[in-house]
Amino acid sequence: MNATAHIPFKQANQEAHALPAVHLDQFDGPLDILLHLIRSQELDIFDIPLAMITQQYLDILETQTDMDLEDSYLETAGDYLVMASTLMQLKSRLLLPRPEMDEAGNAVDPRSELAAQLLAYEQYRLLAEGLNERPLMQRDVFTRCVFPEADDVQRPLAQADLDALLLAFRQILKRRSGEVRHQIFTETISMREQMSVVLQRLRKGSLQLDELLRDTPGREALVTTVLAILELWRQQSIIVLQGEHCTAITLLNNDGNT
Amino acid sequence: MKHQIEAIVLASDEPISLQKLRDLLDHKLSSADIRSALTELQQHYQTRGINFVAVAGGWQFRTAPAHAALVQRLWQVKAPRLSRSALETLAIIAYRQPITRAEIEALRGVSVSSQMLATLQERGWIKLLGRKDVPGRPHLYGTTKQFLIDFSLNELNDLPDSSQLLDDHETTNNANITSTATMATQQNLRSTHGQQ
Amino acid sequence: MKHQIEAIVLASDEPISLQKLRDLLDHKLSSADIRSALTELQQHYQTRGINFVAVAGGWQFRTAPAHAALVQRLWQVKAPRLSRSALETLAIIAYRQPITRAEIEALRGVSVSSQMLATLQERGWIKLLGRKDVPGRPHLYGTTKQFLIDFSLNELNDLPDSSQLLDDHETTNNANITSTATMATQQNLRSTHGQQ
Repeated sequence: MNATAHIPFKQANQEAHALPAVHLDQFDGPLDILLHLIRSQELDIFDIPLAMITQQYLDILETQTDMDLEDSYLETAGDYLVMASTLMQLKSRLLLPRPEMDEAGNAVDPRSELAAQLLAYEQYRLLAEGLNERPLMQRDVFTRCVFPEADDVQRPLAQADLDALLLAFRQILKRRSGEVRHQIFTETISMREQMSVVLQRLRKGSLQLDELLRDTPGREALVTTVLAILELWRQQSIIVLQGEHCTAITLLNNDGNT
Repeated sequence: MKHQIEAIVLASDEPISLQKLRDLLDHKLSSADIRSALTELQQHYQTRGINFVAVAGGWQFRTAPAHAALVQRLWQVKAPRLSRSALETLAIIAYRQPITRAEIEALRGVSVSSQMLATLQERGWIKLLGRKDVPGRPHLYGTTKQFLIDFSLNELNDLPDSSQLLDDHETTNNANITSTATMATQQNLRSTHGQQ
Repeated sequence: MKHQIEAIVLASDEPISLQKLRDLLDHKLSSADIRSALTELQQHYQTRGINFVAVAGGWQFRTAPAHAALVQRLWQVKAPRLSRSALETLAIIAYRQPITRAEIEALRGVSVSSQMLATLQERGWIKLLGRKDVPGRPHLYGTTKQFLIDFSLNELNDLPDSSQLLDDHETTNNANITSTATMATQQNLRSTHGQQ
């Protein structure tokens, strides 16, 4: 579908460029879209045709509304709308009969701030690409990862680093649940809700922690559930028992009967 | 090809065998070709500060014995760090013990070499806890008292909560609840523990 | 001496600085001697499968980038992909540190999720430098030594010079403000770094 087919050109002297259809998730934010529009039509960034750009920008946003919206879009939808209103505000300021003046009495182009913002953004985008092209550890380059022994050198004892240990474990968890993680993030699971779920399930009798966590999908839900259990425990609504080190943990309702 | 071998051998976390090299490199290479490249490398590095040596069924870069004292001095100033793969293995054992090697491998998503487990065992951080009652009766691994001492832990429950995955600034609004809860947990754990 | 340096650099976990090398080697050696040995080594390894490179203010052996695919096959891992937004955020932090989240958002024109900052922190590339003395006392972010190591940078000043690029475009009336601000930033960068 061609997103730009029906753009009403308010400025007759603007030459119409056929823009290829784009999808919102190709972009990294409103500035990214504006830059795309400006650069792909070879427009002057210091003399942005606001009416045209605003319309094209809104068209891109509109094409998304019918579609199954991406999570990433929902998260940042506000940012896109803020830009839309900024564009419209600039457009209206341009229509004022008297130009705005700065303290020195020079005419101010309301668009200059936007132009500066776009340029700065474009700069960082380039720098980010430059960063990505550098030899990256574990992707392009690797170092040794065992102690290089020599016959006469006594093997040194490695140093213990608890933070490193935790980080390593987190990375494993992340690697394993990386796929689920993304979906879960859109619906925030409230700890309150999870607390009542836990209580509900304990009403039928005691449960082991593993049982309770086994069918909890995704990292976020898992963490929320664990937090919910801790909170219930703190409130003394439940009892937590562990027989021995590293054995199963049992949870009970603390309703006074148990 | 010599350069490819250099890269593989440097990056590998264990001595790398001729067979492994063949698998990784172009299959059309004959063992004889690879072997002669290895010999050339061995000779090239013989006179340098790092040597290319055959050990335990594979090839490895090592510091030249002549500089042993120097290397020793470096390590006195700063003890070497555990490799990433060793850390991951140790972390899984610490958090998920008792655990079999196959289970560790499933979690890590890569194979765990016997040498790695041996290194951790030698370091005194892990030990065999027995065998798991499943077909094949595989060994079960766990951490040792030395592990607790070296990592300044009183007991295993002092291991940092892996649910701290929720990063500190992610939960500003939950922060209070969380920290109180965590404190409560630690107290409870201790008291539960004391009763044993 | 070249060979002694090779041995030390291979044995060290981290890139090893000229100063450390001097401490370990014979004290009578001048920095100039060591420096010229380092240059020789760099040249020697330039054309081999392992390179001798300057990163994060020190020296390290690394596999040559040309063999990346091969080493990935050895590790059975796919190359980690960095999202564009993560890279942009990282670039902004690298160039503008110390910087708050709100300032990053202003530059990117889009909100920066806590998850993204947490991911960058977990990879060890960014860290909290403190809090900004403005209402709300927001966190200030900056890059780490690990960032330099992982992106093969010797120091932050090795990043392509952005101030020049920016000044070229920036309108004349802003020029003064911008350049002062940039200078301040770069000074901050230096001092931040010295503290590491």
